[in-house]
Amino acid sequence: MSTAAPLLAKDFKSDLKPIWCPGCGDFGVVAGLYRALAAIGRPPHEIAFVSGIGCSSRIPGYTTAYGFNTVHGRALPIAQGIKLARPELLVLCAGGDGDGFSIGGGHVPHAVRRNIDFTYIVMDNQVYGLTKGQLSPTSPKGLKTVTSVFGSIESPINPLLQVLSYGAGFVAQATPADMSGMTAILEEAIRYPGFAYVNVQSPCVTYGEDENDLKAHKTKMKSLSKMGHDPADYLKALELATHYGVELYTGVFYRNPNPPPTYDQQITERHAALAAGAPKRERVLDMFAQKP
Amino acid sequence: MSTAAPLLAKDFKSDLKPIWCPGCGDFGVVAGLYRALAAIGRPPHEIAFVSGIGCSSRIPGYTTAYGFNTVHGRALPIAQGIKLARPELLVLCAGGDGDGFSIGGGHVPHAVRRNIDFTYIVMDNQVYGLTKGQLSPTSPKGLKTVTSVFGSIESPINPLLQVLSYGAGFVAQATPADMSGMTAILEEAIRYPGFAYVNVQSPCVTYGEDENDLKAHKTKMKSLSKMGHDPADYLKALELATHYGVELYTGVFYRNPNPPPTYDQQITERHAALAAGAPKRERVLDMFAQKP
Amino acid sequence: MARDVVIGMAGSGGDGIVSAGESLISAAAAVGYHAMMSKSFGPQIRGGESSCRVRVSTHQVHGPGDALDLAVALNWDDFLKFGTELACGPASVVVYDSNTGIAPADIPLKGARPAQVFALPLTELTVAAAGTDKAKNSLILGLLSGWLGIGRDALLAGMRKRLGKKGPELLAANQRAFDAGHTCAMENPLIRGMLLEEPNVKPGSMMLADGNDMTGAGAVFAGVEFFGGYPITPSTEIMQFLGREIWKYGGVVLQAEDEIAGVGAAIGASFAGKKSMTATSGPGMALKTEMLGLATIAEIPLVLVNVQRGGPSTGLPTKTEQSDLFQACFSAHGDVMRPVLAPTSVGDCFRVTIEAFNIAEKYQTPVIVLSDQDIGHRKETIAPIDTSLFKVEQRLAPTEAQLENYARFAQTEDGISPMSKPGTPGGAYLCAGIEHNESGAPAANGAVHARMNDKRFRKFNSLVGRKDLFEVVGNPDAPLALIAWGSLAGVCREAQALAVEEGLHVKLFVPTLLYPINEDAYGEFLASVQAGLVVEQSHQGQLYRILRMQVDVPRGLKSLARDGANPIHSRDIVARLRELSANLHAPSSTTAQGISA
Amino acid sequence: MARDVVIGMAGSGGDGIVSAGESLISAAAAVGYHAMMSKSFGPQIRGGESSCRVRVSTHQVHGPGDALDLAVALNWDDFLKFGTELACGPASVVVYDSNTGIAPADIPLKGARPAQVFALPLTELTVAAAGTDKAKNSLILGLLSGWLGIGRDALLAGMRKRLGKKGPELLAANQRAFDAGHTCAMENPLIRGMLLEEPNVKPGSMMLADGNDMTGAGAVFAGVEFFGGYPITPSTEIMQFLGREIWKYGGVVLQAEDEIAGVGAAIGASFAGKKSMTATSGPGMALKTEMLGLATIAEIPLVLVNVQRGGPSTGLPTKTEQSDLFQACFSAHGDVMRPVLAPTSVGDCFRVTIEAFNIAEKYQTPVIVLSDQDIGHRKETIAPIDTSLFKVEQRLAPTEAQLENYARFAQTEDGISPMSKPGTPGGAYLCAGIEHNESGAPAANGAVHARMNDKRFRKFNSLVGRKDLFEVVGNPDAPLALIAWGSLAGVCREAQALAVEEGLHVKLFVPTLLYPINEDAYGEFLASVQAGLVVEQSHQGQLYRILRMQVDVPRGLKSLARDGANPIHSRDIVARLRELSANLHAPSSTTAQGISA
Ligand SMILES: Cc1ncc(C[n+]2csc(CCOP(=O)(O)OP(=O)(O)O)c2C)c(N)n1
Ligand SMILES: Cc1ncc(C[n+]2csc(CCOP(=O)(O)OP(=O)(O)O)c2C)c(N)n1
Ligand code: SF4
Ligand code: SF4
Ligand SMILES: [Mg+2]
Ligand SMILES: [Mg+2]
Repeated sequence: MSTAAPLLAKDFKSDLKPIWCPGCGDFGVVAGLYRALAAIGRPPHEIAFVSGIGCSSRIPGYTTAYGFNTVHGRALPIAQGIKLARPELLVLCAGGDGDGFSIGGGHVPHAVRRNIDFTYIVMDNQVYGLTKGQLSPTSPKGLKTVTSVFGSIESPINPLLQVLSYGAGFVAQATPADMSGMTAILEEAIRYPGFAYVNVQSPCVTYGEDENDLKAHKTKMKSLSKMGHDPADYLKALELATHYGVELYTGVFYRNPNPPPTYDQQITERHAALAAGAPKRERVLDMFAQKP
Repeated sequence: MSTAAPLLAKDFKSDLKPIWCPGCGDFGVVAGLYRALAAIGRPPHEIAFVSGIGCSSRIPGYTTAYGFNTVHGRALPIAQGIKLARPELLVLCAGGDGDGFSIGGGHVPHAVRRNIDFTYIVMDNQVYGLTKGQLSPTSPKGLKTVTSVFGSIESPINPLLQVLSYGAGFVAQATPADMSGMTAILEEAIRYPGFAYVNVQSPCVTYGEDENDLKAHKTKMKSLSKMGHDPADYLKALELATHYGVELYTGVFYRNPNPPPTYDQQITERHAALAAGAPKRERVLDMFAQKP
Repeated sequence: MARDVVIGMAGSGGDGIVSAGESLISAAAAVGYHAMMSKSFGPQIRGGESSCRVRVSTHQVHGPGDALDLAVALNWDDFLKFGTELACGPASVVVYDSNTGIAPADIPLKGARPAQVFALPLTELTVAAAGTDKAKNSLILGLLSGWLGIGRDALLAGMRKRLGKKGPELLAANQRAFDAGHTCAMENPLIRGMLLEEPNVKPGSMMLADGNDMTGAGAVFAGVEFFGGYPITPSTEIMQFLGREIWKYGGVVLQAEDEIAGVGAAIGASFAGKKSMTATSGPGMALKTEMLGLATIAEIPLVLVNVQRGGPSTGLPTKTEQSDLFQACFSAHGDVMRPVLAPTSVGDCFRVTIEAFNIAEKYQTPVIVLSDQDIGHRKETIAPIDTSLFKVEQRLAPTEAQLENYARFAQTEDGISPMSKPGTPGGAYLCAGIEHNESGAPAANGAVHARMNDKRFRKFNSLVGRKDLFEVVGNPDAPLALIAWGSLAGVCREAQALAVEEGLHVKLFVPTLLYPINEDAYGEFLASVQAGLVVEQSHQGQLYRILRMQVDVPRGLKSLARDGANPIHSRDIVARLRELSANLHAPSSTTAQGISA
Repeated sequence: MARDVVIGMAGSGGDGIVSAGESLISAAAAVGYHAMMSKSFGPQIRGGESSCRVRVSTHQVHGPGDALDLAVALNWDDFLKFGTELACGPASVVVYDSNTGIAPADIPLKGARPAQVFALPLTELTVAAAGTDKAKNSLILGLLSGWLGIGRDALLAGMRKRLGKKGPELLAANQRAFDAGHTCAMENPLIRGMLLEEPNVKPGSMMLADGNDMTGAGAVFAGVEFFGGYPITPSTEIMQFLGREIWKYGGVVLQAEDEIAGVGAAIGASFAGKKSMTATSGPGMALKTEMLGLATIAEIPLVLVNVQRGGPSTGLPTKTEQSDLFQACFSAHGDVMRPVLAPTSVGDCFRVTIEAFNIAEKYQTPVIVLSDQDIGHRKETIAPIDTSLFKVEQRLAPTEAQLENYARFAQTEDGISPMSKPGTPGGAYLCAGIEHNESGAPAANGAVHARMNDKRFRKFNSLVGRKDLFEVVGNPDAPLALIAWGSLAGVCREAQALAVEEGLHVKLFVPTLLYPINEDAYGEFLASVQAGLVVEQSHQGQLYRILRMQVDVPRGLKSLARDGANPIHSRDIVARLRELSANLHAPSSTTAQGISA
């Protein structure tokens, strides 16, 4: 389905000027995504890119794909509807830690278990950026913010462990401080045939980590592949994921070596099986006939 | 706070006649709960019992506690509000697999990470009972129901693994087929100082397993303690939990050997620390005075 | 001979009273009668009390009827639990099981004394004939067959379908019970003849369905390709129907994790270019409202069916009410206009659902269909429908030229902008819930906002004026008026006919489009009105209030509203009309909301 | 000498234009002026354009004022992005940085030519005085000090607070910039004197706050013990305020995972016996409606504040609108009546929040407070409030005798039943969203439903009749009327005063209780009305529609509604009133919704 001329990163960049703060990690994420999409080679108009609400959720507007900047926390259901309706499209979904794991947290297990073939990218900055610095579900315990002036008294969630426990076939983590690593992970995630999750550590330089911390990612991060982790080892992936918030692992935690059929594939099979027996839509009332 | 005369199971039984189907597993659950509460010894009026909507969610009405039969999927937030407002109450929360892990699934990780001291009991029957037999999030793949006449094409969620991945301090499973085992687990869960989760395999004899299957639980179940499982071993608990839907383990998967302070305790400490500096409520406007 | 008989029966869960009703209506339909059947249950899932109400007639029936002609009580406890749902009157014939030990003079019916009371040994006769008391419902069918004259063959056909799988012995036993019932009927003649006149419809030409199935069928006809929803009584059967049918047409039904996800997936599918739908009831609708706002501002076609039940909150989950009209029209933040339609009968669900899809696609808007538990769950016979009369609309796509420099939300004269779908080269745009300019770029400023709000309201101008979305029954100049919607429209249709029969000058207005309000249509209808009633099944009378918002309502037009699960009988309405008529002046000072000073 | 000056300033994020405004209003307040300040920003979180509008006056101000008296543009791009929010008129004085290179004759203002235009070397002067261009805002403060006559000391006090931490050098540099600005003002006198008259309030007696903080303060005063919510612009500051304050009083603020959980926790806490609250804006309110229905049927006290922003959907998240009134009144399935209140100024947020708690507790009901972004975010001076005049109500608890045989939902004459709280022996009951009888047992049948609906509506009878929940300004017999609510009420107060000044016979109605409607109060007010306007910031004019639902509205009363983020000026309203006045007849045919035929 890809077009003849090779696509370049800039083909995926839209005319809208990002209104992110200077230095925001999300600039890196969108840049990496342009490259990953160019490598994949599907033209922008065959891509549907869905997000919720948040600074990070502005990302679809900065691409040339069909973008859908929906409402807070609901990107996943909408992305699923798109993919189920049009399995031939390349579907991407993205948003923030709050969008995905606070208000939207109830949709994640179900998006995962359905195993619909699309990629979900969370720009995890451990804070609510757009609404100006409140606690997010990944904020560390004790953090003082405008909504926790005496320090937070709740433990953060662990997005990696959660998504693994939901049974996702592809789970990875990246940071825009490592642009080539992140780009490679995004590409691999998009190519994975099934639901794929990428947690991107994308700092909020205004309310969270400052710009230097972002640069420090490069020194703090530990590459899972260099550590010798076998991404086919699910139990090990669970164990490594428990270190979220302590260690900055990058790379693939888990990739199902035998990807099961996706929901969209199963639908297509069902359609093939049932199409034959169908009356015309115009004759739908026939079933109600009451013969003596 | 308990009253002088020892409490009996029947002191917790209300006058409302359960409208569950004859043979429904939930009869066993409420009976076990009466016993566990009698053992604990808090009088019924010091208990607040919250549920959502579903057959299982009718349970508070069959007890003499302050019951709150709320709306579908929202028992957990309401239970948390009660406990935070009145930490001295014994708070229980209960409902079905659909109530808890479908529509209510977004509240679970947050109830867990806050570690508020109450017990959540899910009567997991792998089906929607009250609405007459649709798929539930724990229904096995392939199941045919009124909403999946050609068979379900999505994998079930794993409630045990989920709640463990959320960081719950107490996670157990029980079946009313083993009344004394279940009663002991419920009692232990209620006594655990922090958020406690009990998954009860409570069959729906009308739309799910039939009554004989319930009896068969007794032969199929494998006691974790008899298997030698150490409930302090979190990683092992994760591994065992991955067998949900295949094996019927009963007992405690995980009990945090060093329960961290609960949210309600931390609140109480904060109150003590801040009360001294407070002006009277009547003087709240003083802070806005604009002195030259 | 009778033309119209209303039968009500109640027993406990195991008595099979509802399947007796099902057999009766199937048989009646098959031989050419018009019929309607509604069921009612206690709160239990299994066991507990259950009842049904079947009306059989030689002419089209529009409502469940008033007091019962024939009441069958397998036991009084269960029967009485249904209260006014199984109201008896002075003309009723009552049959009950003599094993209740209650003397005919002591039956615990409040109010009017029935015309005739039979204490029959129903259980005893069944055991004697069938060797088991499990065949009581077949005995009752036999009784009804005898009294109503609906043939043995037709009735046994249904029974065979139901019991065939359970083996020939059981079937034979039930047939014996049936015959015993028939004999019993012959031995116990009614003082009011209920033997039905011959039907005047060709046998085998009638359809039989309930409202939820007809809604599903309408959706299939209109081309639904995606359904996302979450089970909730009394709407679930729509999802279940489509779950059986939609796959055959390449469509998808998603049972989502909750109502928000259900409507969200439907919005996604519609954005992707497919005709999409969701269905729910009040509580689910409450959860969907944020998403509906998104569909409004992002101009995404969507059909939402709300099969209303009693509220507020969990309320009365299995009982009918018309109290979600405010919610349908106004549950949105910001300025929102979205069409609300209501079917008035089972058959009408088909038409209204098709209409809803057409409006959704044409105007790129969410459309709400307000069905109700009564219509959704009751079965009705439906005369053949000429489906070739229904148009199916498609949404407006951009032309090649428009794609040159595509502006998704382009200002057009009628406010409707061509909508591209993913996959179309040149058609990519940012779809968003935030205010945006014509090209879709976020632009949260006052000037853009005013312009886009105007567009989003203006586009409905041509819808509001449609004359085919309401019906006036009776003499358009009549001074007395009824206005009714949804399941109450049928009751009012019968009330209007009865009232005219007794000489009252009454007309009836039935809107399919409840909102936005067609001011001209109401204005014309109300011009001659001096008094009347807006008849609704709710506490507040919500349509009455909404009419006042938009239309100059004559002061003589009042609200007749009754809380859900309390039936409104056509005869009660006629009685009210009679009073209004008696107080009528000369038809001079018909008036309005206000007069310019 | 001037009594009232409106200043508007715009620049880009780093220019500190908003903190200049903050210093100005603090200084003005401290020395005894009345003042109001609103801020406005572009969509960026950091950087981007920002602006503020400060009004300083010797008398109480009720609105942000009309066209600017003094406009300060650090650059034209940013200034113009605010459009009508910073409208200039023929009397405006405009100051801008001459480094923009634009000649005074060419400034890009649309419409009226300003009275005086200064192109001043603002950046150059700042650099010369302070050695950095980062002190431009101090230079501007100096300019304003010179022109308005607000003292150096007062202005420098604010600056010191702001910059003190950054070291003495920076502070000194900014003081030099201030002085340079002051000198510059002296060298460039205004053709329209803006030197303020002496304030007539004792220095140091004024409070200064924004609406969200005053809402939080009202809640603390009323005894709030639990807040559950989720951040959303423009309401978040209420949660943030309580997050600082509530703990001191043994209360709890829970930042929940979403809006449903936030209101759910608050309902739980209220069930447990604590005064509870949540706050949100339109999208969050949409999510909370199912829970509100639960609070209605389960009769649980709850205060919900909706600080309105532009809709639908994400809409205009940072701009004001009054378009959530339909949502507040009607977003519920089933028949629901819940009080809706609106504050009309920053100070009024205190009163209305206390009132909301009192009503919630007394009537055991959710109460909605409709604030708006304008009031929520703007700062105002507030004259001292005598808090001893406010009563604080507690919910009705059962007596010992009532606990003997406790019925939570007992029928009482006024419909209010004593509510027990967990921990009370004998007080245990089942609280439920399903319809229930007096004792709380589920009872989903028509008779119980009708009775309980009646109770739930009847209990508001005494609320609806309260005369202290609306205000009539002006001659009660005037033939011209304004009706306004929320932030528009202040604008209309000024319009009414202006109109009366020029001889128009205008009165104003300001309801605190928007719903349910006090029919008598409106009826009395409207009796003499021949023409008028219901002034609202929305597309549809929602209060106007709701009034028509319930009240006989004279035909001459029209809706004046403008979409959000488009200011309505008091002078425009006066112009409309002038027209209406010109068309007035003799005060004969004042009329109504309908006249009995
Ligand atoms: C229903 C609803 N609730 C709340 C909001 C306000 N809101 C917008 S974005 C956001 C959180 C943003 O945090 P996150 O998702 O982590 O994204 P970030 O800005 O950090 O990238 C919130 C609370 C909203 N728009 N809608
Ligand atoms: C908002 C809302 N959506 C849907 C429903 C309908 N509903 C009631 S209970 C239920 C599911 C019941 O399943 P489960 O929670 O597993 O409980 P069970 O009956 O099996 O014990 C549903 C879908 C509702 N009452 N409210
Ligand atoms: S507020 Fe934070 S997350 Fe948002 S754009 Fe700025 S730096 Fe990025
Ligand atoms: S339907 Fe199932 S879950 Fe519900 S009461 Fe009956 S057996 Fe129990
Ligand atoms: Mg974030
Ligand atoms: Mg279940």
